[in-house]
Amino acid sequence: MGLADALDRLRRPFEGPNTLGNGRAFWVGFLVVLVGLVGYPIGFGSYAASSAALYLLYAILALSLTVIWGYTGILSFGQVAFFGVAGYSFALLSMNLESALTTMLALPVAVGIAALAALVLGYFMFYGEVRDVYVTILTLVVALVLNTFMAQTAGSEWTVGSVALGGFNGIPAIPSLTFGVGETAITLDGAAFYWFTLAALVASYLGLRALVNGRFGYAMVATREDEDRTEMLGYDVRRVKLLVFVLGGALAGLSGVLYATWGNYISPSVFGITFASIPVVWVAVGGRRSLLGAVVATVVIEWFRQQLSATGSQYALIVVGVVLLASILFVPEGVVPRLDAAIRGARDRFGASNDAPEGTPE
Amino acid sequence: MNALNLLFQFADNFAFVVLAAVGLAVIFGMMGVINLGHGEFIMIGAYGTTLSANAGAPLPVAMAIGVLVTAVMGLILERTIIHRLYDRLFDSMVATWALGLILTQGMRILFGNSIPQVSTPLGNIAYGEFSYSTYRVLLLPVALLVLGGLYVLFTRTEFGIRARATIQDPDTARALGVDTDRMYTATFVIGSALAGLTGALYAPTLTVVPGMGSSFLVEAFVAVVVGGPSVLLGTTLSGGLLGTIDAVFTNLFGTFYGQIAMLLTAIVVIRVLSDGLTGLVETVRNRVEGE
Amino acid sequence: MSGKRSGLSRRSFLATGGAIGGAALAGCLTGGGSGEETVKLGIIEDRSGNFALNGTPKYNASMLAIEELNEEGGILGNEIETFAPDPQSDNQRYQQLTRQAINEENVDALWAGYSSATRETIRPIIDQNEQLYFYTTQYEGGVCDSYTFCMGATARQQLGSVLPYMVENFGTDIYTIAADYNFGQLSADWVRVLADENDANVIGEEFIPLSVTDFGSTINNIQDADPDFVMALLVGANHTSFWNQRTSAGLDVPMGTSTVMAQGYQHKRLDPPAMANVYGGFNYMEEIPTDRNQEFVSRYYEKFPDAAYINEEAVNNYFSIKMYARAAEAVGSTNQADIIEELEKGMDVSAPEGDISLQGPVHHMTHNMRVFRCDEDHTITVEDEQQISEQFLSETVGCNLRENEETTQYVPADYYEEADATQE
Amino acid sequence: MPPVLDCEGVSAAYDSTLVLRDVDLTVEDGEIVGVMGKNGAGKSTLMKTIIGLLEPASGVVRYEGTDLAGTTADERANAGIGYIPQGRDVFPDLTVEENLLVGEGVNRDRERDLYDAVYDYFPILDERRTQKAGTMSGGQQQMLAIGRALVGNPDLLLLDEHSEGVQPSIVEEISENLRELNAELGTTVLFVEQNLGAIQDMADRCYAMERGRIVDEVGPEELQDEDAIASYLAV
Repeated sequence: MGLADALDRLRRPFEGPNTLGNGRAFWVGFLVVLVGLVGYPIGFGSYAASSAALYLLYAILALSLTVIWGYTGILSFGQVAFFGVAGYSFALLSMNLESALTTMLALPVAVGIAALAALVLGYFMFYGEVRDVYVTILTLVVALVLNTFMAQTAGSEWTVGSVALGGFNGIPAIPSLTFGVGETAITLDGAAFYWFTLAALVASYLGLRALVNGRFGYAMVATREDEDRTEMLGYDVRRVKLLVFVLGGALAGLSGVLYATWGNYISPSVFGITFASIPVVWVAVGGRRSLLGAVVATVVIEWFRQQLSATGSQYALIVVGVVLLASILFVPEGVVPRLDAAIRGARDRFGASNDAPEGTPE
Repeated sequence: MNALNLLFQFADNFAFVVLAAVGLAVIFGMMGVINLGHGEFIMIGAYGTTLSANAGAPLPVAMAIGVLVTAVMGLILERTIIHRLYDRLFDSMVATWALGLILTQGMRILFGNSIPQVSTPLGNIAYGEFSYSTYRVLLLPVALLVLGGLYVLFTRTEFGIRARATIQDPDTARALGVDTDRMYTATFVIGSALAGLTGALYAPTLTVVPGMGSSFLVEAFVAVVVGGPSVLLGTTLSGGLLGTIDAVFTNLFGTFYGQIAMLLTAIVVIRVLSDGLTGLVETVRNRVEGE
Repeated sequence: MSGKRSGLSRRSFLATGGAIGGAALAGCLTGGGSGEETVKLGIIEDRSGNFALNGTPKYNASMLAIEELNEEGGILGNEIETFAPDPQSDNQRYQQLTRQAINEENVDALWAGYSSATRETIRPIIDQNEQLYFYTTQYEGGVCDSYTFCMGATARQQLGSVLPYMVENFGTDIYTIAADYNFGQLSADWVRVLADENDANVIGEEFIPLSVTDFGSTINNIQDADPDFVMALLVGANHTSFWNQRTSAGLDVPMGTSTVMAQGYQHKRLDPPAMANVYGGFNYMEEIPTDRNQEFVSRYYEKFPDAAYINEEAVNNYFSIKMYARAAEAVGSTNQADIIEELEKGMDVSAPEGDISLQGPVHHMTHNMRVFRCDEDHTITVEDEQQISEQFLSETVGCNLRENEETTQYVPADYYEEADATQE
Repeated sequence: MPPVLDCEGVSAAYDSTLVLRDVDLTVEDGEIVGVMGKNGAGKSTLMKTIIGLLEPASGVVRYEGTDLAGTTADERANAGIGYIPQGRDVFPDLTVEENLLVGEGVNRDRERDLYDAVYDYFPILDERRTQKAGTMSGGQQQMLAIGRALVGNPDLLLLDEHSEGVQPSIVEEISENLRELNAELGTTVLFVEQNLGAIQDMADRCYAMERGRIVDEVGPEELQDEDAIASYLAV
């Protein structure tokens, strides 16, 4: 039992009322799925791994929105702004200083730039008393400004160092992530990139679980539920919102860097209204108050969209629209929380005596 | 720079901003629903107009049909989908986004990638070596007429007053005998009809294709944000401000700078005036009245 | 409806029969094994989203070419299979689908993409996988890539046919309006280079963001500059609004173009006289009056009775698929390196536009370029016709893919003073 | 003739918390009946249940003998019930005049509007016709809320704590006006209140409410005995 106790202690920081999936059964399932995901490239090859890597890196973007929107109640329609800023920053840094060492450095620097952008915008909004839905529209407008601006940088005067911004065409041939120097350098592509992305996603997921179930997490949820009351309880609501916004910006930035290296390419369309809407869709469908929901919904929706597109059917986009509408109308709390409730319900009915202690939150 | 050029370009831009935004502003300002399918509603209005004109209807009749079609579509969508989402702002955004997707692709499947376009009526106004499309210039008085009409509707008619009461406090309004469901439906239909009108008015001068809605979206959102909560005053003021900025910057530095200047204005206005231009006007008015 | 359907199934039955016969024959000739080889072509063209208008004819023409080949017994006796998804005008999806086509579907050759942005998005994947790739849109030019064959006319070819004609007929003062992105910028560079070569001047230039739909100020600017003609290098649905607006504003300067009509068939979609006095330099328009073309046009509409137009790109897909088939037959396999080597020898092609030829060392076509005029009633007439070869890579840059492996795109600014906007 | 209002075994809940339990209550034509109780006793919930903003979990509400089950708040208002919500629930961005106009939805079958009477009772509303309601004082807003429910000449007036946040002199004035109105027009009034003075000034008789139940009925004589009723109101 010593091992089980140790494991129980290990999972404690990641559990609490703010996340789904508490209890031993969940973590056993989590480990099984994780092992399956780690083994996926071995079973299905490097092409399958590289397609799956795209969905996993998108899931990080979805997590960034979940923590801002679902847990703190601020709908940022412009998460893609930080995603794109980091992607462009990474491209400019790594291409200007092309060596293995620099892509190692460019990753954290680009994420830092995204976080900084979030800090500036967040300060601007939350300390400027921009409220509610106006935050949503303002973040969208910021993304659209970047879209308009970057799309016009086709001329040769728009060159940063040796790299042309490329306007509407974007920047091609962005180097892949490389770790190490010289002979020993490892370039992350195919399965290796997949594993790196998976590790980043799992780390983000667990980190956010610990965050939202900790003291700061309660402040976030309290802010979402009632700003005035939270303020009266002695929290600096503006600071809470700003910190969460910066964290979200950094995560979106991480996702953006991974995106730029996945396809070795970035273009202004990442700032466009279509791409800006997609994270909102993932999170709304998955269940905006569930980290797991965001991840699952992102992977499933993107896989589904890709499959539909590969059929070449003209009804593909209509099917996507109808599925989204249906999920909003019939599963308003999100698909994953609904499933969670269904599983609990079934367990209560059939197997309550077996593992009742595990189902209940502490 | 020619002063008449600038004047006409301002008229053109003002009309575009106002007409792009007004349907969105009514639905957002009165009901708190952000209609991400707004551009597609405009597209439906343009399709209704162009298809009717191609079938032989005179242009004004075709435009009326375009408005009607969009209004009816708004009615159906409100009764089936939107009315379930009134207290769920964010879900309504996802739902309207999905509707936009369906409408765009649906029109593509039904009518192909393009339909034969109608030409712009009314010729041009020539002055010196310059000339300007009469139709485009006339959109300014039309935009003003629309704003005036809405002003009368929402402040001078029983319907408008009840609708505003419903927005401010739906429970109390209901307890005073207002059928609030009908108010919401009617407001949504009016917003849809306005989007349809925009589509109808621009059908002879823009390219009518399934994806055309996106070209209105940026201006519409920017105008709503800059305008602030009061629908009519806000839309008028932001039309004026953004129209001027666009005309001046486009003339001085080119189209790209016109667009960027507009977007930056939006950001600055939001930062400085959290309630948009309406908020500014209210503050000034209160200060004047206070003295 | 039912009659048509049975006709189709009979045809596909015949095609299958032919394929089996051909396969048996191929098996005899090459001696076992290879008869079971399949031929799979990737056709990734937009049928929804922003570029559906341009992509749909490309898809249709590809299907027509493949159906015709299959009726004649396929390639190397094998019926041609296709992987034909809809990338929905989304470049990120193009990347995914290109990877899928190469790594999972194992296509033998790939046709993909309308815009230059799309091509540049997927070219790294193409090059990494050494995938034989045909890009068929008319484009800015300069791509010198060992795995990419650019089948469309380049800006220099298109503008090289229409610009001298305009100078000769209307005068030497040119005003350029161009889409503000890579293609438009480079095309405007070419206008400057060609103006210089033809002793003309560019007296004004304006780049218009792709999102712009309102051309009031642009029209005023043109009137202010008072040029002899305008070069209109506009792109996309939003820019199509320009034509109605210039007509209703009464701007009647003649206009030359390399982009409109042949791609987006504006003369069919807009009410006359929106496109009156527009002159385009293209390798193809559906209206080319030759018997060969008219016969092709009727085959196309027989298969796609509801289709809107056959654009320039569609025809490029059509002839290049046929060209690929001939190269594969000549090599005797679908080995991509061998086929590339075969194509690099050059090839004469009988295309709907006329007899043209592949310039092997640069992977581009010598096109039969025509100047088309659109009149008040939107009737298209051919004003001028000449063979124009790809010159920038072959003569100015000195690209030779037969000898050197390369994956570069060259730009005119590095070779012509006139093209370098930063010099002004 | 049936009573104007008749509640029988009415229970109501927010989410799943029962707030009203088995309430029986009758109001005869022309009466002014009070319901007194402390904060949180369920008084406002009772009003909302009667007007139809809240569906009862069980029980029957009858208006002039008809069961109201299944009718919405606006239909009840149209049928002649005028509701005055708690606090300053006027429409703040509408002018005084516009607020009154919304009140025309009450009692659709009336023979005449009562604008004259309203302006007569509350002259301040006449003076401030074009002023935005949100900019007026608490007492004025309360008058407006009452006037708004009155213009349609309702048969039954539901009044939810008109004394709250209003200075005593104005409460008195309002109470007086309502009595006068009741005498002149015969309007039946049901009001809930925790202000002793207001109850004594207005009510013909009164119910006492505690934790969602009616615990007592107080007749006209007992109403004058401050100590007797204060026990129901003590905090």
